[in-house]
Amino acid sequence: MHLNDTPQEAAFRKKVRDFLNQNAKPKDADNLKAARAETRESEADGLARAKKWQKKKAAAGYAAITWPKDYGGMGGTAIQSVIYNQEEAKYHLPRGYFEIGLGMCIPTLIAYADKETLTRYVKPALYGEEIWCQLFSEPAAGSDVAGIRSRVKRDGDDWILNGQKVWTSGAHFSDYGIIVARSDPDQPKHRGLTFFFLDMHAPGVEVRPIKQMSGGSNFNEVFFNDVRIPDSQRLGEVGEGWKVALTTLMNERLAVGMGESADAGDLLEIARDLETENGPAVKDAHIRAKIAEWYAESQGLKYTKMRTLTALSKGETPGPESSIIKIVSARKMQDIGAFAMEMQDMAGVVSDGELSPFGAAFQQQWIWAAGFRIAGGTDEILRNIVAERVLGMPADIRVDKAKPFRDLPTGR
Amino acid sequence: MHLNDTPQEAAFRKKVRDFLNQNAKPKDADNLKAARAETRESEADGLARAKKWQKKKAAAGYAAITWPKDYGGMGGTAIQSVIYNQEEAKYHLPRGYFEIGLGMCIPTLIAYADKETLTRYVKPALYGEEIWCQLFSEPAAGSDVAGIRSRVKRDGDDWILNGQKVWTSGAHFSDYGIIVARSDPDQPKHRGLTFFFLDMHAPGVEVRPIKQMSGGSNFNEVFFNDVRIPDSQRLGEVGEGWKVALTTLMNERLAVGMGESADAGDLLEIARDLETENGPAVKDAHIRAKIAEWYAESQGLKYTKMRTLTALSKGETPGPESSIIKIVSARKMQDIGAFAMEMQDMAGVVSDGELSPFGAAFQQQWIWAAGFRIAGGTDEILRNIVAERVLGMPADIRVDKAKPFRDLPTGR
Amino acid sequence: MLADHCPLTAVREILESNKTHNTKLWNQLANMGLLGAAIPEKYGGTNMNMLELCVIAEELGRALAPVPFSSSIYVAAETLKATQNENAKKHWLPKLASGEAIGTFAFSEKAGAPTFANTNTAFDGHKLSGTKMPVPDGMSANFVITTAKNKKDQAVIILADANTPNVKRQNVRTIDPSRKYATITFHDAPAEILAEGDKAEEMMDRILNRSAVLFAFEQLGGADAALEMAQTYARERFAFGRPIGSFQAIKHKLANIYVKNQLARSNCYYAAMTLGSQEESADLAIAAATARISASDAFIFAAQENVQTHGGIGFTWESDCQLFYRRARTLSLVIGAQRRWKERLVRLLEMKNVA
Amino acid sequence: MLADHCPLTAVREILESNKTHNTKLWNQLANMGLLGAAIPEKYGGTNMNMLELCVIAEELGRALAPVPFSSSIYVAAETLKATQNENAKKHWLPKLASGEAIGTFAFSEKAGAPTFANTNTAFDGHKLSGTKMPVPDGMSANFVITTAKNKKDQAVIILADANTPNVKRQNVRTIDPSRKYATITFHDAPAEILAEGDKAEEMMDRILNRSAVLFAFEQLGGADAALEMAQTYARERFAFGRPIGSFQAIKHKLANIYVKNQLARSNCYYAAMTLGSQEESADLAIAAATARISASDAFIFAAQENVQTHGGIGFTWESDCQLFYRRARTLSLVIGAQRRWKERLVRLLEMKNVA
Repeated sequence: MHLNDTPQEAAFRKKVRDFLNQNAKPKDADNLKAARAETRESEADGLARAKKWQKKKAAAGYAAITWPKDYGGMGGTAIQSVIYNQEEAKYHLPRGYFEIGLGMCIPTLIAYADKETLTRYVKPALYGEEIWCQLFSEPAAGSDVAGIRSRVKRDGDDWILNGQKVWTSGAHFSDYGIIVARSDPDQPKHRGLTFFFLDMHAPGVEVRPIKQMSGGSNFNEVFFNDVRIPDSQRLGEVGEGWKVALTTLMNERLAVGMGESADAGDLLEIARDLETENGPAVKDAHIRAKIAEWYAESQGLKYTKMRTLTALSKGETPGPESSIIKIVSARKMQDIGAFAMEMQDMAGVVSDGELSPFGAAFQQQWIWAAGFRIAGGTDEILRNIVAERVLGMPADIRVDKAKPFRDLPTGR
Repeated sequence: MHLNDTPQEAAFRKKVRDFLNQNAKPKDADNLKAARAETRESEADGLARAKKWQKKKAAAGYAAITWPKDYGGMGGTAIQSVIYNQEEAKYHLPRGYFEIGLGMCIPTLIAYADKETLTRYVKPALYGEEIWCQLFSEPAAGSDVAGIRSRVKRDGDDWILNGQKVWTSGAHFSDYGIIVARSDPDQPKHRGLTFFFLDMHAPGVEVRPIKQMSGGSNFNEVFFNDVRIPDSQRLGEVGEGWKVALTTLMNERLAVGMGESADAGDLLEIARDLETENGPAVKDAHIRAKIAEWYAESQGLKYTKMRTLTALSKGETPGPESSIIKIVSARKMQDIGAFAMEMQDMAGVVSDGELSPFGAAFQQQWIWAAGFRIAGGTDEILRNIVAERVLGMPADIRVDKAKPFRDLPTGR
Repeated sequence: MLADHCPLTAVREILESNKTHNTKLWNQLANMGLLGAAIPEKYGGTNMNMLELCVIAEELGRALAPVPFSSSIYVAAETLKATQNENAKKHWLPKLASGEAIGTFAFSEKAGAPTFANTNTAFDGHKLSGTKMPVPDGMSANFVITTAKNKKDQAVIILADANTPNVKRQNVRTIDPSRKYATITFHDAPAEILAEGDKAEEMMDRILNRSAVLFAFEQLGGADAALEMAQTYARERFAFGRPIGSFQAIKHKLANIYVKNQLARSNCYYAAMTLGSQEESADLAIAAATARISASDAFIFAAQENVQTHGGIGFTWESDCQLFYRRARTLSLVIGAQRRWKERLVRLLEMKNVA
Repeated sequence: MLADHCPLTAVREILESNKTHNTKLWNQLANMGLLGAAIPEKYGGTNMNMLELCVIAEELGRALAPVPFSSSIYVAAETLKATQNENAKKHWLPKLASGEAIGTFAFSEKAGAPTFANTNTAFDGHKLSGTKMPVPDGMSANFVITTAKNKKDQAVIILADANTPNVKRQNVRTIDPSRKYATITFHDAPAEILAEGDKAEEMMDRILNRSAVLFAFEQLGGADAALEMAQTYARERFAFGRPIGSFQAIKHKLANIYVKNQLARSNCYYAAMTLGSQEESADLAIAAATARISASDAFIFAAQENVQTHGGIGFTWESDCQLFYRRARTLSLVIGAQRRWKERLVRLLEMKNVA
């Protein structure tokens, strides 16, 4: 397991630290409070701060450590990228604006676009001047990613796009997007798709924020009404969009972030302050047993990530086994949130940060976790992935592989 | 919910009690110990005792309360049958020899056999003179009950049976059996089956006990080597065996008994005697929480059974919703057994009844429960039944319904 | 039955506004005589019986009804029925039965288990001082039943008029704004005793036992409604060319919900029978705790896995999934967390000594 | 690697006989130098390192090896390495390394958590009296490391020769006869001190920490072997015309096993690193408890759901499912139940105060 840096890695880490120390402020000890302060910042302020920082970071070569130098990258290793991220996480720096563009969109361009296109788009993305989003999910294509109904029709040198996407992170501040749409509904589901990138400011593109159960709006619906896309913005062959989409999706699980969440140690901390009907909560054997179980799970996740890191450092590509991290942590977030509310007893319902222990962090995470168990692959889809791709179980029986897409039964 | 008898029911209950008081000995307060004493009795002794008792019971009309009087029954109601069973359970009486015959086999005969056959077989079964077993399961037909490979071929007025059955309760002391076998492998799975009853002493029938994980042998394998069955012993039409089998299976879930198992109250009792590292186990909040959860589950099961009873008393037929009883209780048995072993700590491994609390009942039930979660429908099959038949969920996609049986892929 | 009078849009209206409750529904319940169903005729009720009240509670639960029924009827009316303070009974019970007044209870002061031992609220014989938080329906209540200690450091259960200048209240943000909560501060507020010393402990047991059964029915109604919502969606939503309800992952999830709901239903029925019997049954406390534990478990699980069954759409603000998700958790905490009910159950079993 | 030397038929042979262990495998382990892998050369070992021992433990776990390796090496040898009783070290360590002697530990006296406080075994300075039950490998052991109180009522850890007339032993029936246990009674048996008073408490911590890591690896090996057995069967067994592994009920069950096994593996690796470091790391106790908790959980779940995946055939005596089912439970209890390790972990986190 990768716990200690090699001398080269240590040297790189030092260089990174020096850079960060010169340009950013380290986080307080109390991460949860700091994280909450950041969430109070307006999005416009956050975005401006993020763009400024991204420019600095790109200039120093850290914005795309593993990319070839030709594209403005550092030509570094995956482990260097991990080291950079580990260090950056210790500083108060804006996050969440460029990850999708640089982690999923531009790599797909690099794999499929021509030199001219790359010359035009890569650098502005890297320097935070243009932001990208990913337009895959649709109301009828969630877990079933290929069930796409957005239509493109050829019209001379252009394509005309109609339809709707959903759950698009950052669509409202993005300049460009990558999209997969159905070009031929007479083909079977996976064969009639074509892949493009498009201008999010083009006529006919309408972005509407989705209000989530949690009250916030981190995602959008995007509607397309006769949007014109030049054929030069097509990536891959006509009808081969699914193949291109798979390239993008390979990176998705790594890009879905988890944020800071209250964990076993935090439960132990509030247990010190709370009373049960029989005395201090911290003396309650049931509470102690649950803390121990979640602590063991959290440590298991922590060292599982380190094992992935070790694999990276040996040049291996992390596979579908990393799905287990989200399966475990989303459910743990939900359960820990609920359990802390139980410990708070009647006052567990209070979500006012001034009145509730830990600034109501447990209540917030209990709401959020309901979505986290779904976003980026439901618990159920991820278990299928683990069973099929890691354990070699046969695929589910498929009834939608051979028929023309237009003949597949649909529900609501 | 049916908690109190109607006056008619109370009168019947009194009559039953009088009969039982005259003929049997009530159980001690300590059921677990009494139950264990019975299990130490040899099977031959138990069988002899059971036959004697069955004769008395049949003569008094209690052996088949709900059957029409024509067949030696009492012509009574389902609720009377339940009342009888409730009362009988309070006495030391042998059980487990005639339930399958009278609960599943003879009712199938009554539905499909001619008068002559019934005259010959019903009374001896009722009086315990002849014992019946049910031969459905096969090595390749467990959860998939219709996947039967035993073959029958027509030969003049007879059929010749070859193949193997498994998990046959009581085959080693049975005189007759009902069986379903494949008469036409070119038909789809459910259409090429034919149903018979047969003489278990016929040449070519070989019974071998199965030794279970628990060490005991309550089930058998039965091998058929050119066993000749007269066509007069066929029940239902040729190729319609599945329809007949469904009649039998309708009754199965009610016939699978649960036996006495240690429950939440027993955990509370041993908790009084055991020490944790921090003092008496009965003061441990974790142990208390688990006891409360299992108590609530047990009471839920108890009153669910009473609700079924209420439905019965109103003349309704209990449906697949009774599957939940086994889903919950099998798993609870396993978990409670394991938890009690945890409470016993290092000595939890001891299965010697003289050294282990409660005569090692928890250890025994932990072993047994592993089988109980499988017998009479696995947890997984029962959840499917509940979801499809109670909640109206669509059936699993079936790949084995239309093809000829001989073309279906087989594993081991 | 209530679904006609109270669609989920009415719940959402309260969730998204500052309104304390749905006054139209509240008036309808009053007009139908349902508020006084278990209040003696002598005090303005219709005195049907407790079973009637269980049925109403289940229907309120199904509809996630945004009205102060539980605070006012399960708790306040049931408490008043038991007090020997005849003045309080005569004054308030008829008003509860007619819906003219709303009553509530205020036991919690801060995070953690509220007990008589750790209360910081004091009653000097005439005036009450202290702060209670969170108080369900605290903004709309006309009076509050609360816990305190008297000058001899004994437990007391107190009734205080909420509409006096010495009572300050403020809305408190909770995880379920479709039912409003408040912080209530009493500054030498005029108040009267409902029970004192051992009698107060007994009355608290009675409050917990009786309201537990009624809340359990409300939870049961919610659990079944959440299951039905998930069932409908699983049949109608297609993925991979088939209804998602044909996948075992969804199928078995729904079967697991059904199992919990059925166990809860059975325990609720039994508790209702003990609650409905003439004599205060010795079994009531055990049956109430049992019903409460399994109904909390059922509703929480059903609401949570209803979101999961819906996938992304279930996490949106417009989806009704959130209404169940929030309410299930609130109801599980309103008269004390599950863990406390489990402890209570085992204590009762030990006392019965026949567990 | 061990699968060649120790197929599951060898495990079954012990299960079904009165033999204490597989002597052939035991001799092979000795000849390969594996018994002395972590014993210093000075005492007859090869002094590779603790990581080596972890690897061996995992392999023993995979094979469900029916040998007294854990008692003799994880516990007895590791305890002797820490004692200041040089005579005991010199006498027994070389014999453990060569396999000439088997050592074991006897902490439990009856059902419930064994502690120094509740031990009824007494050591008068020379002789030991008391009864221990159940003692793993108690029938084959040449000596026993046990707990007692001295005349000053202090904790002591004692080593007693098992082959004297003052030591009586009797086989005890357990849930896993593929590893034999005994009741051992000491009647004024000659014995010597390994540690006393605070030192005894410290030594017990050391025993628990170090053996927990090694047992965790053994459990991990077993968990992975049980998962592989279930995987193979799920691919090969057909029902309804398709492999049962194509049904989500089975698929997700196996995914859940895999998840637990991976978490356990990660925790084991970290614990091995703290165990392997030169200094007795402050993190060892926490890492050991963490690894122990997740490995117990993983093996129990994998073994249990392996039976379920197999269906009826899995419940037969001939099926190897039972070997895993039994062993998983035995290993989870051998150095104390999971619940006790959870309590220990939280105590350690509190002491560290940075949880």
